[in-house]
Amino acid sequence: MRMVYFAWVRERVGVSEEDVLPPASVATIADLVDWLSGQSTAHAAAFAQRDRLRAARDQAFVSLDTPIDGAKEIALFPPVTGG
Amino acid sequence: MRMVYFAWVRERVGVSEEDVLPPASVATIADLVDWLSGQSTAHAAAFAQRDRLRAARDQAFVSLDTPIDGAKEIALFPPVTGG
Amino acid sequence: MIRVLVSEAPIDVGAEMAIAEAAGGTQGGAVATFTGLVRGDDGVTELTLEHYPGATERALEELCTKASRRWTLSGVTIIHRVGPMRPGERIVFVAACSAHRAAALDACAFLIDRLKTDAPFWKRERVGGSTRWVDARHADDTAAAKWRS
Amino acid sequence: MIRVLVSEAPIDVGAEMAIAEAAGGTQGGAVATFTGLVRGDDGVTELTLEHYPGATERALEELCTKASRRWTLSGVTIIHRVGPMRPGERIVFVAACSAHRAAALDACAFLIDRLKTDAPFWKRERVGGSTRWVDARHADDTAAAKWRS
Repeated sequence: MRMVYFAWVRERVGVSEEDVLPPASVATIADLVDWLSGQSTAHAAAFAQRDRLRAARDQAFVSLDTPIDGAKEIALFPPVTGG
Repeated sequence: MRMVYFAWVRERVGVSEEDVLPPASVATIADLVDWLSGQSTAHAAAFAQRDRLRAARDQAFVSLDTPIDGAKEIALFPPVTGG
Repeated sequence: MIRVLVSEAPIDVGAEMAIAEAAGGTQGGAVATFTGLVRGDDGVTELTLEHYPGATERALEELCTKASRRWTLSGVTIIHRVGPMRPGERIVFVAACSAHRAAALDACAFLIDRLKTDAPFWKRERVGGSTRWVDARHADDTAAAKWRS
Repeated sequence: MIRVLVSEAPIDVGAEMAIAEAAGGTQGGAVATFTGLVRGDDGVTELTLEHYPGATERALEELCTKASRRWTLSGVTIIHRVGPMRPGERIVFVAACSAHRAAALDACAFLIDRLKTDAPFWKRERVGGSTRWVDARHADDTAAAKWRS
Protein backbone atom coordinates (compact mmCIF):
# COMPACT_ATOMS: atom_id res chain seq x y z
CA MET A 1 0.00 0.00 0.00
CA ARG A 2 1.21 3.46 -0.96
CA MET A 3 1.53 6.12 1.78
CA VAL A 4 1.73 9.81 0.78
CA TYR A 5 2.50 12.73 3.09
CA PHE A 6 2.10 16.49 2.73
CA ALA A 7 3.31 19.74 4.33
CA TRP A 8 4.93 19.37 7.78
CA VAL A 9 3.82 15.74 8.03
CA ARG A 10 5.93 15.05 4.92
CA GLU A 11 8.85 17.05 6.34
CA ARG A 12 8.77 15.20 9.67
CA VAL A 13 8.41 11.72 8.15
CA GLY A 14 11.29 12.66 5.83
CA VAL A 15 9.84 11.24 2.59
CA SER A 16 6.89 12.31 0.43
CA GLU A 17 5.75 8.76 -0.22
CA GLU A 18 6.58 5.16 0.67
CA ASP A 19 5.19 1.65 0.19
CA VAL A 20 4.17 -0.15 3.37
CA LEU A 21 2.91 -3.65 4.25
CA PRO A 22 1.03 -3.38 7.56
CA PRO A 23 0.04 -6.62 9.38
CA ALA A 24 -3.53 -7.89 9.12
CA SER A 25 -4.35 -6.48 12.58
CA VAL A 26 -4.16 -2.93 11.15
CA ALA A 27 -7.82 -2.32 10.20
CA THR A 28 -8.37 1.45 10.26
CA ILE A 29 -6.29 4.48 9.30
CA ALA A 30 -5.86 5.20 13.03
CA ASP A 31 -4.44 1.66 13.44
CA LEU A 32 -2.10 2.39 10.53
CA VAL A 33 -0.91 5.64 12.16
CA ASP A 34 -0.22 3.73 15.41
CA TRP A 35 1.63 0.98 13.57
CA LEU A 36 3.73 3.47 11.51
CA SER A 37 4.57 5.41 14.71
CA GLY A 38 6.18 2.21 16.00
CA GLN A 39 8.30 1.82 12.87
CA SER A 40 10.55 4.90 13.31
CA THR A 41 11.02 7.94 15.54
CA ALA A 42 10.46 10.17 12.46
CA HIS A 43 6.98 8.65 11.93
CA ALA A 44 6.29 8.91 15.67
CA ALA A 45 7.23 12.62 15.64
CA ALA A 46 5.18 13.33 12.50
CA PHE A 47 2.05 11.69 13.92
CA ALA A 48 2.45 12.82 17.58
CA GLN A 49 -0.40 15.36 17.50
CA ARG A 50 -3.21 13.09 16.41
CA ASP A 51 -5.77 15.97 16.50
CA ARG A 52 -3.74 17.85 13.87
CA LEU A 53 -3.67 14.87 11.50
CA ARG A 54 -6.04 14.49 8.55
CA ALA A 55 -6.35 11.64 6.05
CA ALA A 56 -7.48 10.72 2.56
CA ARG A 57 -8.28 7.20 1.36
CA ASP A 58 -7.70 6.73 -2.37
CA GLN A 59 -7.72 10.53 -2.77
CA ALA A 60 -11.01 11.17 -0.89
CA PHE A 61 -11.03 12.91 2.51
CA VAL A 62 -11.97 10.51 5.34
CA SER A 63 -11.81 10.47 9.14
CA LEU A 64 -9.03 8.55 10.88
CA ASP A 65 -11.43 5.83 12.08
CA THR A 66 -12.19 4.82 8.47
CA PRO A 67 -11.29 1.19 7.60
CA ILE A 68 -8.40 0.81 5.17
CA ASP A 69 -10.39 -1.87 3.40
CA GLY A 70 -8.04 -2.63 0.51
CA ALA A 71 -7.11 1.00 -0.26
CA LYS A 72 -4.33 1.55 -2.79
CA GLU A 73 -3.26 4.93 -1.40
CA ILE A 74 -3.52 6.49 2.06
CA ALA A 75 -2.53 10.16 2.52
CA LEU A 76 -1.70 11.78 5.87
CA PHE A 77 -1.39 15.56 6.24
CA PRO A 78 -2.14 18.59 8.46
CA PRO A 79 -5.46 20.51 8.33
CA VAL A 80 -5.68 22.23 4.93
CA THR A 81 -4.98 25.95 4.43
CA GLY A 82 -5.84 26.77 0.82
CA GLY A 83 -7.81 29.55 -0.83
CA MET B 1 -36.28 76.48 -11.80
CA ARG B 2 -34.98 73.73 -14.07
CA MET B 3 -37.09 70.59 -14.56
CA VAL B 4 -35.42 67.43 -15.93
CA TYR B 5 -37.16 64.23 -17.01
CA PHE B 6 -35.95 60.71 -17.70
CA ALA B 7 -37.07 57.49 -19.41
CA TRP B 8 -40.80 57.25 -20.18
CA VAL B 9 -41.55 60.39 -18.12
CA ARG B 10 -39.29 62.29 -20.52
CA GLU B 11 -40.92 60.65 -23.54
CA ARG B 12 -44.45 61.51 -22.34
CA VAL B 13 -43.65 65.10 -21.36
CA GLY B 14 -41.98 65.44 -24.77
CA VAL B 15 -38.85 67.32 -23.62
CA SER B 16 -35.84 66.24 -21.55
CA GLU B 17 -35.70 69.54 -19.65
CA GLU B 18 -37.50 72.85 -19.29
CA ASP B 19 -37.43 75.98 -17.13
CA VAL B 20 -40.58 76.62 -15.08
CA LEU B 21 -41.78 79.40 -12.78
CA PRO B 22 -44.39 77.88 -10.45
CA PRO B 23 -46.56 80.22 -8.31
CA ALA B 24 -45.67 80.73 -4.63
CA SER B 25 -48.46 78.31 -3.59
CA VAL B 26 -46.40 75.40 -5.00
CA ALA B 27 -44.49 74.30 -1.87
CA THR B 28 -43.61 70.60 -2.35
CA ILE B 29 -42.58 68.46 -5.31
CA ALA B 30 -46.06 66.89 -5.20
CA ASP B 31 -47.55 70.42 -5.54
CA LEU B 32 -45.23 70.99 -8.50
CA VAL B 33 -46.39 67.78 -10.17
CA ASP B 34 -50.03 68.86 -9.71
CA TRP B 35 -49.33 72.32 -11.09
CA LEU B 36 -47.40 70.97 -14.10
CA SER B 37 -50.20 68.47 -14.82
CA GLY B 38 -52.51 71.47 -15.25
CA GLN B 39 -50.14 73.12 -17.75
CA SER B 40 -50.50 70.59 -20.60
CA THR B 41 -52.09 67.24 -21.43
CA ALA B 42 -48.56 65.85 -22.07
CA HIS B 43 -47.52 66.66 -18.50
CA ALA B 44 -50.82 65.29 -17.17
CA ALA B 45 -50.24 62.01 -19.08
CA ALA B 46 -46.61 61.75 -17.91
CA PHE B 47 -47.54 62.24 -14.25
CA ALA B 48 -50.85 60.30 -14.23
CA GLN B 49 -49.53 57.30 -12.25
CA ARG B 50 -48.25 59.13 -9.18
CA ASP B 51 -47.11 55.86 -7.52
CA ARG B 52 -44.72 55.22 -10.43
CA LEU B 53 -43.14 58.68 -10.16
CA ARG B 54 -39.84 59.32 -8.36
CA ALA B 55 -38.00 62.60 -7.79
CA ALA B 56 -34.60 64.15 -7.14
CA ARG B 57 -34.01 67.61 -5.66
CA ASP B 58 -30.73 69.17 -6.79
CA GLN B 59 -29.55 65.68 -7.85
CA ALA B 60 -30.38 63.89 -4.58
CA PHE B 61 -33.22 61.33 -4.38
CA VAL B 62 -36.16 62.63 -2.29
CA SER B 63 -39.81 61.70 -1.72
CA LEU B 64 -42.55 63.64 -3.53
CA ASP B 65 -43.66 65.36 -0.31
CA THR B 66 -40.28 67.11 0.01
CA PRO B 67 -40.44 70.95 -0.03
CA ILE B 68 -38.93 72.57 -3.14
CA ASP B 69 -37.32 75.14 -0.86
CA GLY B 70 -35.32 77.12 -3.41
CA ALA B 71 -34.07 74.09 -5.41
CA LYS B 72 -32.28 74.87 -8.68
CA GLU B 73 -33.14 71.52 -10.33
CA ILE B 74 -36.01 69.09 -9.83
CA ALA B 75 -35.93 65.74 -11.67
CA LEU B 76 -38.96 63.50 -12.24
CA PHE B 77 -38.59 59.93 -13.48
CA PRO B 78 -39.85 56.32 -13.17
CA PRO B 79 -38.50 53.84 -10.57
CA VAL B 80 -34.88 53.09 -11.48
CA THR B 81 -33.80 49.86 -13.21
CA GLY B 82 -30.01 49.87 -13.31
CA GLY B 83 -27.40 47.28 -12.50
CA MET C 1 -9.93 53.98 -2.60
CA ILE C 2 -13.30 54.69 -4.19
CA ARG C 3 -13.53 54.37 -7.97
CA VAL C 4 -16.74 55.29 -9.81
CA LEU C 5 -17.06 55.42 -13.57
CA VAL C 6 -20.14 55.85 -15.78
CA SER C 7 -19.26 55.49 -19.43
CA GLU C 8 -20.44 54.30 -22.84
CA ALA C 9 -17.23 52.28 -23.25
CA PRO C 10 -17.21 48.47 -22.77
CA ILE C 11 -16.10 47.41 -19.27
CA ASP C 12 -12.60 45.88 -19.11
CA VAL C 13 -12.84 43.53 -16.11
CA GLY C 14 -9.16 42.51 -16.27
CA ALA C 15 -8.02 46.15 -16.10
CA GLU C 16 -10.53 47.01 -13.35
CA MET C 17 -9.40 44.02 -11.25
CA ALA C 18 -5.78 45.15 -11.57
CA ILE C 19 -6.75 48.69 -10.44
CA ALA C 20 -8.79 47.37 -7.50
CA GLU C 21 -6.03 44.98 -6.41
CA ALA C 22 -3.30 47.64 -6.68
CA ALA C 23 -5.37 50.05 -4.56
CA GLY C 24 -5.88 47.35 -1.95
CA GLY C 25 -2.12 46.98 -1.63
CA THR C 26 -0.58 44.01 0.11
CA GLN C 27 -3.07 44.31 2.99
CA GLY C 28 -6.10 43.65 0.79
CA GLY C 29 -6.11 39.90 0.44
CA ALA C 30 -9.70 39.46 -0.76
CA VAL C 31 -11.54 40.90 -3.76
CA ALA C 32 -15.21 40.09 -4.39
CA THR C 33 -16.81 41.24 -7.62
CA PHE C 34 -20.18 41.21 -9.30
CA THR C 35 -20.66 41.62 -13.04
CA GLY C 36 -24.07 42.12 -14.64
CA LEU C 37 -24.47 41.13 -18.29
CA VAL C 38 -27.15 41.97 -20.83
CA ARG C 39 -29.43 38.95 -21.07
CA GLY C 40 -30.69 37.90 -24.45
CA ASP C 41 -33.76 36.01 -23.32
CA ASP C 42 -37.26 36.98 -24.50
CA GLY C 43 -35.84 37.97 -27.88
CA VAL C 44 -34.03 41.10 -26.62
CA THR C 45 -31.52 42.24 -29.27
CA GLU C 46 -30.36 45.50 -27.67
CA LEU C 47 -30.46 47.20 -24.29
CA THR C 48 -30.05 50.96 -23.84
CA LEU C 49 -29.19 52.47 -20.47
CA GLU C 50 -30.30 56.04 -19.81
CA HIS C 51 -28.97 57.84 -16.73
CA TYR C 52 -28.98 61.16 -14.89
CA PRO C 53 -25.51 62.66 -15.49
CA GLY C 54 -24.03 64.11 -12.33
CA ALA C 55 -26.67 62.61 -10.04
CA THR C 56 -25.61 59.10 -11.10
CA GLU C 57 -21.97 59.57 -10.15
CA ARG C 58 -23.03 61.21 -6.90
CA ALA C 59 -25.37 58.31 -6.02
CA LEU C 60 -22.69 55.71 -6.82
CA GLU C 61 -20.03 57.54 -4.78
CA GLU C 62 -22.46 57.76 -1.87
CA LEU C 63 -23.07 54.01 -2.13
CA CYS C 64 -19.31 53.34 -2.05
CA THR C 65 -18.96 55.59 1.00
CA LYS C 66 -21.79 53.76 2.78
CA ALA C 67 -20.12 50.41 2.08
CA SER C 68 -16.77 51.78 3.36
CA ARG C 69 -18.41 52.88 6.61
CA ARG C 70 -20.12 49.54 7.10
CA TRP C 71 -17.16 47.26 6.35
CA THR C 72 -13.37 47.69 6.56
CA LEU C 73 -12.52 47.95 2.87
CA SER C 74 -9.31 48.91 1.13
CA GLY C 75 -11.12 49.60 -2.13
CA VAL C 76 -14.61 49.92 -3.65
CA THR C 77 -15.26 50.08 -7.40
CA ILE C 78 -18.46 50.69 -9.36
CA ILE C 79 -18.25 50.82 -13.16
CA HIS C 80 -21.59 51.25 -14.93
CA ARG C 81 -22.03 51.30 -18.66
CA VAL C 82 -24.64 53.54 -20.31
CA GLY C 83 -25.93 53.89 -23.86
CA PRO C 84 -26.72 51.02 -26.25
CA MET C 85 -25.34 47.52 -25.67
CA ARG C 86 -25.96 43.97 -26.88
CA PRO C 87 -26.74 40.61 -25.22
CA GLY C 88 -23.67 39.22 -23.43
CA GLU C 89 -22.05 42.64 -22.91
CA ARG C 90 -21.28 43.88 -19.39
CA ILE C 91 -23.66 46.47 -17.91
CA VAL C 92 -22.11 46.83 -14.48
CA PHE C 93 -19.02 45.75 -12.54
CA VAL C 94 -18.69 46.20 -8.79
CA ALA C 95 -15.69 45.19 -6.67
CA ALA C 96 -15.00 45.27 -2.95
CA CYS C 97 -11.48 44.76 -1.66
CA SER C 98 -10.70 43.89 1.96
CA ALA C 99 -8.25 42.05 4.18
CA HIS C 100 -11.10 39.64 5.04
CA ARG C 101 -13.19 37.64 2.62
CA ALA C 102 -16.49 37.97 4.52
CA ALA C 103 -16.26 41.79 4.38
CA ALA C 104 -15.43 41.72 0.65
CA LEU C 105 -18.28 39.30 -0.15
CA ASP C 106 -20.88 41.11 1.97
CA ALA C 107 -19.90 44.58 0.70
CA CYS C 108 -20.07 43.34 -2.90
CA ALA C 109 -23.61 41.98 -2.38
CA PHE C 110 -24.63 45.22 -0.63
CA LEU C 111 -23.29 47.35 -3.50
CA ILE C 112 -25.15 45.52 -6.26
CA ASP C 113 -28.39 45.18 -4.28
CA ARG C 114 -28.47 48.87 -3.41
CA LEU C 115 -27.29 50.00 -6.84
CA LYS C 116 -30.43 48.41 -8.31
CA THR C 117 -32.66 50.76 -6.31
CA ASP C 118 -30.51 53.79 -5.40
CA ALA C 119 -28.89 54.94 -8.65
CA PRO C 120 -30.67 56.77 -11.50
CA PHE C 121 -30.43 54.33 -14.42
CA TRP C 122 -33.25 53.25 -16.68
CA LYS C 123 -33.19 50.28 -19.06
CA ARG C 124 -34.92 50.17 -22.43
CA GLU C 125 -35.03 46.88 -24.35
CA ARG C 126 -35.34 46.36 -28.06
CA VAL C 127 -37.37 43.29 -29.10
CA GLY C 128 -37.79 42.93 -32.84
CA GLY C 129 -38.77 46.32 -34.26
CA SER C 130 -40.01 47.94 -31.05
CA THR C 131 -38.57 49.09 -27.73
CA ARG C 132 -39.97 49.02 -24.19
CA TRP C 133 -38.89 50.45 -20.83
CA VAL C 134 -38.01 47.77 -18.30
CA ASP C 135 -40.21 47.84 -15.18
CA ALA C 136 -38.64 48.07 -11.73
CA ARG C 137 -38.72 44.69 -9.98
CA HIS C 138 -40.29 44.29 -6.56
CA ALA C 139 -37.56 41.71 -5.81
CA ASP C 140 -34.95 44.47 -6.16
CA ASP C 141 -36.66 46.57 -3.46
CA THR C 142 -36.74 43.51 -1.19
CA ALA C 143 -33.04 42.77 -1.80
CA ALA C 144 -32.05 46.40 -1.16
CA ALA C 145 -34.24 46.60 1.96
CA LYS C 146 -32.42 43.75 3.69
CA TRP C 147 -29.35 46.03 4.05
CA ARG C 148 -31.24 48.84 5.80
CA SER C 149 -30.57 49.10 9.50
CA MET D 1 -20.03 24.31 -17.23
CA ILE D 2 -17.55 23.35 -14.54
CA ARG D 3 -13.98 24.61 -14.96
CA VAL D 4 -11.27 23.56 -12.51
CA LEU D 5 -7.60 24.37 -12.94
CA VAL D 6 -4.66 23.88 -10.56
CA SER D 7 -1.49 25.39 -11.98
CA GLU D 8 1.78 27.16 -11.20
CA ALA D 9 0.94 29.85 -13.78
CA PRO D 10 -0.32 33.30 -12.70
CA ILE D 11 -4.14 33.62 -12.81
CA ASP D 12 -5.46 35.74 -15.69
CA VAL D 13 -8.74 37.11 -14.28
CA GLY D 14 -9.71 38.88 -17.51
CA ALA D 15 -9.37 35.66 -19.53
CA GLU D 16 -11.17 33.60 -16.88
CA MET D 17 -14.08 36.09 -16.75
CA ALA D 18 -14.43 35.87 -20.54
CA ILE D 19 -14.52 32.05 -20.35
CA ALA D 20 -17.07 32.09 -17.52
CA GLU D 21 -19.29 34.62 -19.30
CA ALA D 22 -19.14 32.76 -22.63
CA ALA D 23 -20.12 29.49 -20.90
CA GLY D 24 -23.05 31.25 -19.22
CA GLY D 25 -24.35 32.28 -22.62
CA THR D 26 -27.01 34.95 -22.97
CA GLN D 27 -29.05 33.39 -20.14
CA GLY D 28 -26.36 33.96 -17.53
CA GLY D 29 -26.84 37.58 -16.58
CA ALA D 30 -24.89 37.55 -13.29
CA VAL D 31 -21.29 36.61 -12.49
CA ALA D 32 -19.97 36.76 -8.92
CA THR D 33 -16.27 36.20 -8.31
CA PHE D 34 -13.87 35.98 -5.43
CA THR D 35 -10.12 36.46 -5.78
CA GLY D 36 -7.67 35.69 -3.00
CA LEU D 37 -4.32 37.50 -3.04
CA VAL D 38 -1.08 36.81 -1.20
CA ARG D 39 -0.95 39.25 1.71
CA GLY D 40 2.36 40.85 2.55
CA ASP D 41 1.63 41.70 6.17
CA ASP D 42 3.82 40.37 8.98
CA GLY D 43 6.87 40.61 6.73
CA VAL D 44 5.91 37.73 4.45
CA THR D 45 8.03 37.88 1.28
CA GLU D 46 6.94 34.64 -0.39
CA LEU D 47 4.12 32.12 -0.11
CA THR D 48 4.39 28.55 -1.40
CA LEU D 49 1.31 26.40 -1.97
CA GLU D 50 1.70 22.64 -1.76
CA HIS D 51 -1.15 20.42 -2.92
CA TYR D 52 -2.19 16.81 -3.45
CA PRO D 53 -2.17 16.29 -7.23
CA GLY D 54 -5.21 14.39 -8.42
CA ALA D 55 -7.03 14.63 -5.10
CA THR D 56 -7.04 18.44 -5.38
CA GLU D 57 -8.74 18.51 -8.77
CA ARG D 58 -11.20 15.88 -7.59
CA ALA D 59 -12.08 17.91 -4.44
CA LEU D 60 -12.53 21.12 -6.44
CA GLU D 61 -14.73 19.42 -9.05
CA GLU D 62 -16.83 17.93 -6.27
CA LEU D 63 -17.24 21.41 -4.74
CA CYS D 64 -18.38 22.80 -8.11
CA THR D 65 -20.87 19.95 -8.47
CA LYS D 66 -22.23 20.61 -4.97
CA ALA D 67 -22.70 24.31 -5.80
CA SER D 68 -24.44 23.38 -9.08
CA ARG D 69 -26.87 21.13 -7.21
CA ARG D 70 -27.63 23.79 -4.61
CA TRP D 71 -28.13 26.76 -6.95
CA THR D 72 -29.17 27.10 -10.60
CA LEU D 73 -25.85 28.00 -12.19
CA SER D 74 -24.78 28.23 -15.81
CA GLY D 75 -21.10 28.08 -14.87
CA VAL D 76 -18.75 27.44 -11.96
CA THR D 77 -15.01 28.14 -12.08
CA ILE D 78 -12.24 27.42 -9.58
CA ILE D 79 -8.67 28.33 -10.53
CA HIS D 80 -6.07 27.69 -7.81
CA ARG D 81 -2.43 28.54 -8.10
CA VAL D 82 0.25 26.31 -6.55
CA GLY D 83 4.01 26.67 -6.08
CA PRO D 84 5.84 29.83 -5.02
CA MET D 85 4.21 33.26 -5.29
CA ARG D 86 4.76 36.78 -4.00
CA PRO D 87 2.66 39.33 -2.07
CA GLY D 88 -0.05 40.83 -4.26
CA GLU D 89 -0.24 37.81 -6.59
CA ARG D 90 -3.49 35.88 -6.99
CA ILE D 91 -3.75 32.54 -5.16
CA VAL D 92 -7.31 31.61 -6.06
CA PHE D 93 -10.12 32.77 -8.33
CA VAL D 94 -13.67 31.43 -8.07
CA ALA D 95 -16.61 32.46 -10.23
CA ALA D 96 -20.29 31.55 -10.22
CA CYS D 97 -22.48 32.44 -13.17
CA SER D 98 -26.28 32.46 -13.00
CA ALA D 99 -29.38 34.10 -14.42
CA HIS D 100 -29.98 35.55 -10.93
CA ARG D 101 -27.60 37.62 -8.86
CA ALA D 102 -28.53 36.13 -5.47
CA ALA D 103 -27.65 32.62 -6.73
CA ALA D 104 -24.35 33.84 -8.19
CA LEU D 105 -23.37 35.73 -5.00
CA ASP D 106 -24.37 32.92 -2.62
CA ALA D 107 -22.68 30.21 -4.71
CA CYS D 108 -19.48 32.28 -4.89
CA ALA D 109 -19.40 32.68 -1.08
CA PHE D 110 -20.12 28.94 -0.65
CA LEU D 111 -17.29 27.97 -3.01
CA ILE D 112 -14.59 30.04 -1.29
CA ASP D 113 -15.76 29.14 2.25
CA ARG D 114 -15.77 25.42 1.50
CA LEU D 115 -12.58 25.52 -0.56
CA LYS D 116 -10.75 26.74 2.56
CA THR D 117 -11.59 23.52 4.43
CA ASP D 118 -12.34 20.89 1.76
CA ALA D 119 -9.42 21.01 -0.68
CA PRO D 120 -5.91 19.66 -0.03
CA PHE D 121 -3.73 22.79 -0.16
CA TRP D 122 -1.09 23.82 2.37
CA LYS D 123 0.51 27.25 2.64
CA ARG D 124 4.09 27.88 3.67
CA GLU D 125 5.23 31.47 4.29
CA ARG D 126 8.72 32.88 4.02
CA VAL D 127 9.53 35.62 6.54
CA GLY D 128 13.10 36.84 6.32
CA GLY D 129 15.41 33.84 6.10
CA SER D 130 13.01 31.20 7.47
CA THR D 131 9.78 29.54 6.43
CA ARG D 132 6.75 28.38 8.42
CA TRP D 133 3.62 26.35 7.65
CA VAL D 134 0.42 28.39 8.01
CA ASP D 135 -1.97 27.03 10.65
CA ALA D 136 -5.57 26.24 9.74
CA ARG D 137 -7.91 28.93 11.04
CA HIS D 138 -10.84 28.06 13.28
CA ALA D 139 -12.78 30.87 11.53
CA ASP D 140 -12.50 28.92 8.26
CA ASP D 141 -14.19 25.88 9.82
CA THR D 142 -16.97 28.12 11.13
CA ALA D 143 -17.47 29.77 7.72
CA ALA D 144 -17.54 26.40 5.94
CA ALA D 145 -19.91 24.91 8.54
CA LYS D 146 -22.61 27.52 7.90
CA TRP D 147 -23.23 25.93 4.47
CA ARG D 148 -23.82 22.42 5.83
CA SER D 149 -27.44 21.33 5.84
